[in-house]
Amino acid sequence: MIAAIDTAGTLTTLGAHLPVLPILLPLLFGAVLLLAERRGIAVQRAVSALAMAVLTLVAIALVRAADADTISMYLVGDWPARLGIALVADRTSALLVLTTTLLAGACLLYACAGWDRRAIHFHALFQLQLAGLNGAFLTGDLFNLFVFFEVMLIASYGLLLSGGRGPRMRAGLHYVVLNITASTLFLIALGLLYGLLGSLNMAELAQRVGQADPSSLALIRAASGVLLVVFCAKAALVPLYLWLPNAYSRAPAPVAALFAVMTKVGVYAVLRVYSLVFGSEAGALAGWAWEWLLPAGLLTLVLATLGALASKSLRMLVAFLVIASAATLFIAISLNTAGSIAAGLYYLVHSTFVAGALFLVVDLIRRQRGAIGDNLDVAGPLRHNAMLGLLFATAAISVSGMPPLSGFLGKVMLLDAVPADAVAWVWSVVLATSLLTVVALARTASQTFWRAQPWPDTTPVPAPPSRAQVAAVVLLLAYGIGMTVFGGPLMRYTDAAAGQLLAPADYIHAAHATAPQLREPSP
Amino acid sequence: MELALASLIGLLSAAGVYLLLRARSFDVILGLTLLSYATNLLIFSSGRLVIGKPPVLQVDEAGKAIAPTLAHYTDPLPQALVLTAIVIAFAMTAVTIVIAMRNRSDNGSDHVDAGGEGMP
Amino acid sequence: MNAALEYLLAALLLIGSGFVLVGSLGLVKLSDFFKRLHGPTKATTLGVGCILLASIGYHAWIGDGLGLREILVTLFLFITAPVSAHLMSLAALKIGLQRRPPRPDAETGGVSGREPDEAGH
Amino acid sequence: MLELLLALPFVFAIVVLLHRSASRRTTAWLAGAAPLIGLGLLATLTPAVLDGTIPQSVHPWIPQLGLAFSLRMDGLAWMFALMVLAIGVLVVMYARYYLSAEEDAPKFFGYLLLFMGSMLGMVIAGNLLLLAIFWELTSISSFLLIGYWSRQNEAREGARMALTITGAGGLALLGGVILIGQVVGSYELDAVLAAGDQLRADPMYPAILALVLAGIFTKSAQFPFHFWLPHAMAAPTPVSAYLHSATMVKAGVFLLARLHPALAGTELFFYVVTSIGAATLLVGAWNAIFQHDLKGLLAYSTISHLGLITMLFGLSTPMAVVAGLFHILNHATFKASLFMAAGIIDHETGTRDMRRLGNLRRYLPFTSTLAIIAALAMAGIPLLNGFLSKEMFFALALEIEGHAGMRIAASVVAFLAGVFGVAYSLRFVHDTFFGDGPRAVDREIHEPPRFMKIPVEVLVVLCLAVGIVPAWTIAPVLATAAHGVLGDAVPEYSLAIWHGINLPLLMSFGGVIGGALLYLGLRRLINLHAVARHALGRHLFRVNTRALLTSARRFTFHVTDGSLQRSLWWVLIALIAIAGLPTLAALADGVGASQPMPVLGWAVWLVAIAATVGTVLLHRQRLLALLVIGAVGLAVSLIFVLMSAPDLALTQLLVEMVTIALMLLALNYLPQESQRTDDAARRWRDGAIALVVGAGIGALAYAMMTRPLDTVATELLARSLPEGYGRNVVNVILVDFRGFDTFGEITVFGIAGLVVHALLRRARIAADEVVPGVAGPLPMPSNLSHLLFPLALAVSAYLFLRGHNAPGGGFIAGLVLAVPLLLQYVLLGSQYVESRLGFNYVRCIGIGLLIAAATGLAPMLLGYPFLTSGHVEPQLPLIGTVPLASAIGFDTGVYLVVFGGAMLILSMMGTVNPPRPLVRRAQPAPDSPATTGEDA
Amino acid sequence: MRRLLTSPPLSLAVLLLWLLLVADFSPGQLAIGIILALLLPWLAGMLEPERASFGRTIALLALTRRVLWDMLLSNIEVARRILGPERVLTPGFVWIPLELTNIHGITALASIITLTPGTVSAELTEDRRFLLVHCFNLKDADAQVAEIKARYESLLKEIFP
Amino acid sequence: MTVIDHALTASLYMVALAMLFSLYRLLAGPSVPDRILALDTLYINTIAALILFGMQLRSSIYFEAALVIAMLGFVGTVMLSKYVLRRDIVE
Ligand code: NA
Ligand code: NA
Repeated sequence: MIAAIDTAGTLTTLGAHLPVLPILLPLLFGAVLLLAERRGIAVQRAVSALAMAVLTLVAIALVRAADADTISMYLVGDWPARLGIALVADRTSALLVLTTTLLAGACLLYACAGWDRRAIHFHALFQLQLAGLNGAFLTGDLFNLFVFFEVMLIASYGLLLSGGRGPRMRAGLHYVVLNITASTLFLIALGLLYGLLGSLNMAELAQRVGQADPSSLALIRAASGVLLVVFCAKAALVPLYLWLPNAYSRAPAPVAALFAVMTKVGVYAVLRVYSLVFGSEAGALAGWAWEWLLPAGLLTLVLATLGALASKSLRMLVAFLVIASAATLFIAISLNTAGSIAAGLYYLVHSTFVAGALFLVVDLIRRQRGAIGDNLDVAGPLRHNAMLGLLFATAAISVSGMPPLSGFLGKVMLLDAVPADAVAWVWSVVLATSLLTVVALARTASQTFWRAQPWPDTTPVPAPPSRAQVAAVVLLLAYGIGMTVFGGPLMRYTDAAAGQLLAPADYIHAAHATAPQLREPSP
Repeated sequence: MELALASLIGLLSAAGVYLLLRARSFDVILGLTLLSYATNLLIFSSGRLVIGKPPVLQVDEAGKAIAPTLAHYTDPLPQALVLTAIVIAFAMTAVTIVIAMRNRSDNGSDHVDAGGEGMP
Repeated sequence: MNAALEYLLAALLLIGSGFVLVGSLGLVKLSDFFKRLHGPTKATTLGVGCILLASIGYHAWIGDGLGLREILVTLFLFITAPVSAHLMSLAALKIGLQRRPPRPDAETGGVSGREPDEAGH
Repeated sequence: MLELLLALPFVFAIVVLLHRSASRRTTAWLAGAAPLIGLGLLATLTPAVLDGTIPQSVHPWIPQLGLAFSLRMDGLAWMFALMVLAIGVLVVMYARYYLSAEEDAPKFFGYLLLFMGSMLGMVIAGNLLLLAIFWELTSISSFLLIGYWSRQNEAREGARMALTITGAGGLALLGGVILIGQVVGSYELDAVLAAGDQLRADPMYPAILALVLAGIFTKSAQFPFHFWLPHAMAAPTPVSAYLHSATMVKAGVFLLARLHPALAGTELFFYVVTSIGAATLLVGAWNAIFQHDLKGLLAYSTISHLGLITMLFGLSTPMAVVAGLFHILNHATFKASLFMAAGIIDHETGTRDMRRLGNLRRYLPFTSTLAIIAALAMAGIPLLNGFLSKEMFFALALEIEGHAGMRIAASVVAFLAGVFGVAYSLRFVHDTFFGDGPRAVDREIHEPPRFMKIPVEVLVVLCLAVGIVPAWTIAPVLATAAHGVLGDAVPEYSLAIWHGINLPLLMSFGGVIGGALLYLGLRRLINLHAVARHALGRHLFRVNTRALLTSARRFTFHVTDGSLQRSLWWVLIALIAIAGLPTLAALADGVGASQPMPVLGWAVWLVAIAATVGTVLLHRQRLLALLVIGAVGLAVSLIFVLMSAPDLALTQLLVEMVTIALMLLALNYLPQESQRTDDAARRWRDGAIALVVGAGIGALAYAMMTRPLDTVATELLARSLPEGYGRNVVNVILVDFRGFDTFGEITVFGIAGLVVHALLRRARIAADEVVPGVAGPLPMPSNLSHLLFPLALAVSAYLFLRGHNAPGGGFIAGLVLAVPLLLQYVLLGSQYVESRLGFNYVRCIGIGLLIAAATGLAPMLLGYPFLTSGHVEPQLPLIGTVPLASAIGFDTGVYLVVFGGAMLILSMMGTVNPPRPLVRRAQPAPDSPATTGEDA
Repeated sequence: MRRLLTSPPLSLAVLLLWLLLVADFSPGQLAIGIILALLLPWLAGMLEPERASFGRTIALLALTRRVLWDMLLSNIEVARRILGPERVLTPGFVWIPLELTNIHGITALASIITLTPGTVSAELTEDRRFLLVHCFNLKDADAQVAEIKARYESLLKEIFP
Repeated sequence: MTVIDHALTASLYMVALAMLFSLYRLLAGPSVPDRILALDTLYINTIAALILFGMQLRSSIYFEAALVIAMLGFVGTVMLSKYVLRRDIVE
């Protein structure tokens, strides 16, 4: 049966399918890339580039649609949300999809400078990883979230380890075992929650938590506590952050840069689940998680900053900065006010771009330092000092929250949003760690750029950074600058996103009100 | 029945955790396997324990469909979840095993921290 | 007829389970590997065969119709059991649980078998 | 206009930095053009400002935050802008000759312009947040400038020190600014300056004051944060002249003036600011006497003068504000010229050490004259500008009202500072220009190029002009600035040189005498040149920084020691911490009763329990552990069977087989036994935590299972057949209700195949131990399995096609296809199988994913959501009606991916290449470059 | 035809298997069964190391009957011995010299030996001239060898010449 | 309860006992082939248990599981034995 479809019809159709496309497109392109592997790297790059371009358009469209203040539910398989799997594109998920896509574009560009030749299946794995990430952001079903976590993780194992050896393999083993352990706990929590509440759809769960029998509350709390541990482990919150520095610092640069968004998935999951399922509609369990998260976030921030100070290598430094940014996010969301969540979302996007940029620029530096690589304890030569210095300085200023870049705005938004009763602690920690970050970065810059020595005659000169590599860094930094210049509109968006998150009733209503096209909502 | 299954889940978890905390990659893999058994049983048990009522719709002797309710069939959803979980756990096990092989080959030991020079 | 069938089925069941039990009992009772090998690979196989026959009859008896599918289970067991037994005895010989007797044509200098006393576990 | 003015330095900075190949002359001209044009623009604005109107421009930026790009040129801003631009021109001119040919001039001028722009932005910012932004930018750009000679340790350290201290202050200031914004409801300066009473009355006022003052004091090098400034002298001299005398260090006192209407006027403000200023004044002046480095002396002198200005603002009276502003201008002129002179001396003699200098009036008569005049201004000698503001300062100290103690203390401090000021000025003049000739200077000393002297000349002329005819020179500037701070509250004041003989004059006079005596006395008594003073501030800074780094390292490496066990341990601890209490509470809430279990169940239970314990006990003998864990897997499948889950049982069984295959394949490359590396205590500890976690999970499971349940299952069961077209509800869930999960799941499976492929394709791994013997197929078993193979394929097809209505489905069928094929690999060898049956498993995965996706995409073309299922019953000839659910297409994808993934994994693991014989290592050394080299 | 029907017995087996499995003799299932019966042996044939050649297939029936009967009888024997005292057992190995050369015949013989109680075929020499058999209760080695050769190998030689 | 039900129950007891016997050998060893044999037997015991269980429930829904074990249960045995023989199970 062939249906006649006119152009306009197709377009509206595509619009209706918007929430599924960020998952579907990378999956399809990933499969196509697998089949295209025999045709050489040029074809793969072309397909990848096409995939990224299409995905970027889709992500932009998704954000624009979400900005119309509707929570779009997409009923996969045309089943009502409680029976099947619903995808949910609200402001927050759309923003994260766009962030991921933009970051990924730059990472891909960087990888196309050569790493993609060395790592078997790179392009396919990269697309599949995007599918996993976008799926995790868009799904409205807790078990489906687990599945997309796994898609994302297993693809990340491939990206991390393909083409690697030695210490990277050990780091990979740790990363994998830790994540599997976390996933196991995830499943335990899911089993318990289903067994207690009888659903996996988040909106349905939210409603059922609110109506739960008082004698079940302790059990539900235990189950969701297990879940919280899982998400915090992914987000590298204290004391679950120990795995991250080694894994991230060992990853190939474009992959590490993409990983900048992986901790954010954990943060997002906490934000989504604990603002919706255990949000204001949750009755006796409303908001119980936040009291754990604020001190943990503060402590993580301190420890991560100390780690940054302690780092002996550039990549380790950046890895700790990633933890610090996730910790800052936790602080923001656990304050659980509209302002702080809005600030958190802004900071999330900022820190994703800047961490990505840092991983890439640090890789460029490492390659231009000859045998010393990214060792921070010794001074060595450095080629292309001026350009790399400029890139590093921009990223460092942004990541440390120095003005005028996005990090500063994010920090101000956060500080401004801290409720009066938490000001003393949060401000002291945030400001003090900012200073320590500045100290760490100044030390790094001084060691790397200012103490650079002449290139030794005995060693061959490394190839200069390719245009694609530099362009990737510039692109990510430009996103940050864009976030600074257009901070107003962006913050209007994150404000509205925070409003959506704090009103779970709307979400629940959307889940109920979205009826299947073909089927009856209930038999 | 519930007590037996719960005790088994508990024992499997404990054994899995204990092996997970050993320092050798193969022990860790065994631990993960045991943990995944525990997990699968736990998810499975969230549909409650019912003997002899598999969720495959049947007709009775008269050829009439048996009413599709929980009185005649067990909850199918946890089973579907466990299936997915088994498959994913298998995929993860495969990857872990291969990484363990590579780790041993690259770093000269199957200690999970082999080749570690601490933190760079 | 029905009663007779029922008793027949019951007998088949008990014989089958008896063989299964005896096969496993051999595992516990007998003292070395090659002796133990005999029990499960045959007694158990046959026992399962009997049970399957009982099952076919039983399902026919209770009105599910004559499902001959269970024959397939027996068939597969008969195909696979020798493979298992053969490989297990190869493994046992390999690690020296028993020594092979000398090959009858060993003195003729024909193609010799594997060394009987390869170090094992 | 304001935007243009602000943009100029930044634009020119970019131009300069981008044209690195331009000649030094061009670069300097470009750099000078920015402040010159800026001065022109400023001139066009001047009439309006002098009239008392405030040119403003506001661009919205982040309205939610109250951050606007608003610029505002009141009198104070105008005065500072004038200073920044005018001295900027002179510094650029000076630097053009100061920098040697091999220095990177574009970088220098670029950074200088960045600084100039930041400074300009700070002074004309009309929004406090914007001001804070530019404030920090001055810190960043000064970091770059101080570290300009980055090869020198002192430069790097000085830069870091300055950044750390002023950065810390900047953060504090940011905090203060946000608090101000929260109190006032706006960051706009107009609003903030008008809300002084509200601010002072607010309970947050002390916190605001503390934070803002922390910013001010660090930036303006107030005691005890002053120590960074002398170390910033590692910067090139033009930088010192610009930043560390005229502009950046004035940012602090600028802010003091800027926020004067909003924050000043309380006791707290008075005491804190006055005393810090006083302390700084004394400490700076006293220390200046003992410096041997010209720039060091000037730096401490600067600290002292900044203290003086701070103290004036602390006094808070309108007159004190006027005096403060006046001294800012005066100090800028004489100190900049002194720095430039010091730079010339350094340039010509190669040293700035006063112990090696002397008698330079012979060699550099003109420069000497200029420097001596400027030094006298610094000492506060009449007819020079320094005298005027110092005189005002003395008068104000003597006139403090209402605080008798403060009045006396302030007056004493002022007098002492006067004495010290004269003493160090004398030392500067005497040790440099008089006495014995320069020692150990190995070059011919001559006057610098003409254009290098011009800036000094201009500044010294200014000192004289202001000192002699203030009313004709400085008066309008000062009046404008004062109006900018005080508005209509500007007091009556006189800038005359002569006010008759009064106490301030006597104090000045006494100060000169006292200073001279002090200098001579010190020379006579203790030989100034022999005094070696340790910089306590730097020492403390170093010690603290080092301690911070060491402890950070010790702590970090102790905690994150790269141990997997520790990471896992913490996960468990977190788990117990967060779920422990609720679990106990749940148990306390009561649990339900258990159902009875059939005998088979108990047998299976026993098998599972015993085999689990056996696995733990045997885990170090790996093959045995593998065998025993196989029984656990079998028992788990049996449990699924017993508990009404045939699909699960099948899946578990098949996965079990493949898992055993995987583990056996891997075990070939791993040690056969686990060496024991942990001690008994550790095992007990781990055992204990394992038991706690296990007990907890078991308890939760039990509590959950014995609770009533209300699920969506009834609806799933009811809608499975009519809408999902399948009787096997589990399969309908897998391919229809929750087909999206399955899609993700097969993606995971396919990716696992790809990851294994990627990890093993080029890897060369040595087997743990090679067992002797002949390779080759085992004839008898392979023959039987060959008989089995087509039958197994048929069963696979059966399970696949029937899966929607009976146990089975794509996943199970895929594995039933893979396991017999695996058996062929085992019995026939991989080479044989792959040469005969050339599957490309990677393609198989790709095609499977595409088929699954395509099935889901088809309904989208009709306008339905992804994966919406359909159902047709076509009539086929001979065969009749064939019921076809679209789910079968999806399941085909599943089938292919599972088969491809499983086979890819197994075949890759089965065909690992051994290491090349030549590079074979018996014991791979973990630290040899060959193994640790982490891929280029 | 030869290319279409690589192995008629196997094809027949697949068809039978299919029909038994689906328990449905409708034309549709028959069609699927025939397709599979043609396709699967062909697929499997690609892996076949040595092609089977059949002689007097009618002997198969006799052999099957004999084997089934032997199994039943001697299973009882083994069960009795397992239940009885162990010390009366005299286990041992014997080498059986093979006259069969067709690997399929050897396989069948080895399988039968294993399936019939009291004996397990333990090893086949690489030259396929001897089969090592473990006997549960070996009294007279030569008699045992002779019995095996007479009861099974002779018939197998007819089936797999 | 009819005769056959009693027989079924008795059979289930016997098979359960058989499973425990196999379990004993699996845990006690002593040699690796012994344990392989025990696991193999356990698989075959399982088939019996499945069929009996299906009879008890008057359901043929467990047939597929029994079929798959009968067809592929020996694969584990083959691989484990091959491992003992050659270490490299896929050559
Ligand atoms: Na498993
Ligand atoms: Na191999």
